[in-house]
Amino acid sequence: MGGPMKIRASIMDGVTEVKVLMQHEMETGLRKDSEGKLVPMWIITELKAQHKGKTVLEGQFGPAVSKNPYLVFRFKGAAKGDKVSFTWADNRGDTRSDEAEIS
Amino acid sequence: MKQEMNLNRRKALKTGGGLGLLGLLGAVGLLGPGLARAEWKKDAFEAKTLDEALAALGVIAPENSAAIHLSVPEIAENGAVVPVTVASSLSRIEQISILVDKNPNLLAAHFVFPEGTQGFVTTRVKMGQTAMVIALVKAEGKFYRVSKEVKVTAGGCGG
Amino acid sequence: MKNLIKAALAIVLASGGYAALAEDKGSDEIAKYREMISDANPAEFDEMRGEELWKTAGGPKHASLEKCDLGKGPGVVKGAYAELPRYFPDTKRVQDLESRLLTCMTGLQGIAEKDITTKPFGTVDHKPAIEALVAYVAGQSKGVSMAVSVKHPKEKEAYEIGKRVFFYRAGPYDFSCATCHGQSNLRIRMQDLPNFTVKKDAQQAYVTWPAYRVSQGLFRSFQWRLNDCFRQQRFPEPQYASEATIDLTMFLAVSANGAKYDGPGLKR
Amino acid sequence: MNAKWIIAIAMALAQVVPAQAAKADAAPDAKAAAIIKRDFHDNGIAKADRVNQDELQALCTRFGDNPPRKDQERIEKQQTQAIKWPADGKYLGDWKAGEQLAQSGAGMTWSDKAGDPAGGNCYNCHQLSAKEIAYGTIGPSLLHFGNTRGNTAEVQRYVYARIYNAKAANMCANMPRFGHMGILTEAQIKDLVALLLDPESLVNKE
Repeated sequence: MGGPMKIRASIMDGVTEVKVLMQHEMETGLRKDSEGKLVPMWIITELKAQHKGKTVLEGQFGPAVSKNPYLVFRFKGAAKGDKVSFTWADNRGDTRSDEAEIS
Repeated sequence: MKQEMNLNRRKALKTGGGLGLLGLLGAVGLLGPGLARAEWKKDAFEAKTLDEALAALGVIAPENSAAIHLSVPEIAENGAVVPVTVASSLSRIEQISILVDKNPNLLAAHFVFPEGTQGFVTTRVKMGQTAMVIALVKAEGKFYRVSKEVKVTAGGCGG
Repeated sequence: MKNLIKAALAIVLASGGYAALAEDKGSDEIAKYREMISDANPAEFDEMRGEELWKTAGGPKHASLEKCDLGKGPGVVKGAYAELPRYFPDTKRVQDLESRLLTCMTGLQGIAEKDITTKPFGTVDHKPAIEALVAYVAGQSKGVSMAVSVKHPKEKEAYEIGKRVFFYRAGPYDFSCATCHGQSNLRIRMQDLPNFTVKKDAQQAYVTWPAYRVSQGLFRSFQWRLNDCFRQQRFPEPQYASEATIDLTMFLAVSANGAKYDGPGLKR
Repeated sequence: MNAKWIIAIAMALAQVVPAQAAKADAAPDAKAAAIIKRDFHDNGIAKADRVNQDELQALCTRFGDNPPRKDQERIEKQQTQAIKWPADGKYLGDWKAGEQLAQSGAGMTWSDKAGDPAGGNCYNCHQLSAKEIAYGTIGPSLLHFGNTRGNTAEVQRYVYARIYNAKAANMCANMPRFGHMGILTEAQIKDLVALLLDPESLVNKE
């Protein structure tokens, strides 16, 4: 299971900005280990952010997203104190969900 | 503020344990309709040329647009982390894709924006060498494209 | 005549200024790049892990590190890093953070020293506890002014020896630390080099280590920073938490006194 | 000169003076040397004995890179005499190979393997070609070096010597002694001479 994310969400003029920092190796599948063997690809492939059961962002990553991926997005319709949840899934079937309160 | 962050950390660590089961459920497709349904765009992510990537993403005749703003550093001190922001004043952005023209696989990330979510995204990508970063935007059914060069430099002593 | 000199001077100044501007463009872009990536620092994950390790019972003695004395009394973590290295009466020597953590981990938790010092630096598959602990303890001094003492004779001596380690030229390249870090406004490739003989530079550099290194995707302790400098200096490897590196750290930390600690940092 | 300047200069001097004054103290010098010899160990090709100083390193360390004139003249003469000149009397190699060497910062670290080709580390410290924007400034800019110096046999010999042993001309220079210390081979040094002097080289062409 993946490690926890850091999620910060803040609202200004009706727009909620969500900043998510994920913990993931994002192994490209192109790197060789010390013995010269290719390290298999291991990446987050899918992402989803939700607010009150409604999806506010969906995304997909390829191997070129940096290790410990970082994402910022903005949506309307939330209020201070609401919660935003964020979930990722990787190509090994692992997944992780965390949530944060909008400040 | 710091206090609060620490509390959140503790909480994140604690709830982490409980997600083991959820993790398993997710793996068999029970997590929720969104993640299980949205197929990873394998063809697009494995595309080796821009034409292949555009075709796999279903992009037709993208136009250049001044309404798309792509923010990248002119020089990246390290190719492992290149910050990319795509923003647009166009109404009803549906999708944003970020590509790097000289990477082995061009497509780095692809985002879908439901109604109410703004046409804005920041993320960080890897670049093997100096190359063009390309943002593809779909708004009201039409495709737009903007690109900028990022110089990836050798850093440090290099030994 | 006077006007002529003035005019000549103006030309010299103008051309010098222009050269400086042209040269700065690259550095400005690097500064912009750093600003763009400064938004989120993965070192926070290491701090989180370190806090958990600090508070969780471990080792053969099943003890946590909450009784570890980092110099401000048992269990006091807040502000401790800003006063390290320092003299510890119980071990009768000057210790930096890594060496003090070793004392606590071996003493309180009963872990064998070689189990910690054989592979003390992280890789993709190996995440040593001591590095996460370094991240946690250092992070708890964020915003605290550096106040490293040289009042104790042993502290003073460590500072003096550290300074000599800094200026010691050896190895196939004839380098000392000062070869790259003893003059102002120089860079290697595009990276500005802090001049540790000037307070402002020393402060800026010291207070942003330890740090998450984006090129390696790993959190790096100060001991790692020194080791990698010695590696590039073409020196042999310094022993982990040895007097040579503790004293060198003392010299650098004292040079940074007065500045607010601002780590763990985020580096290239 | 106004008061502000005087204060600034006084402050700058105050920062320099204690460092120099402390250097004269012999007790910590001896202790520091003993600690360095004890605390550094072998790792791969980087053996512990690398911390043992030769006379040049010891004198430069002891005198803060500003040795007495007498020592300087003696050591520079000794270093000059130790230069091994190419047996074939030729100095100019392949500038393209030289550019590759100049780009590489590899060689002689404990993470390099025995027999791995060493780099010249040139761009780490010098500007060389207009094309490479990531260059260091520890050494002077060498952009258009050949255009300004020419490409005579005499200049070639001078450049060969500077790369082979920069300390022959300036005892406590920052630049490594690439030939003298066995960092680069004769052929590699010739490639670097060509990079600097060949009219077709990147250094001179653009």
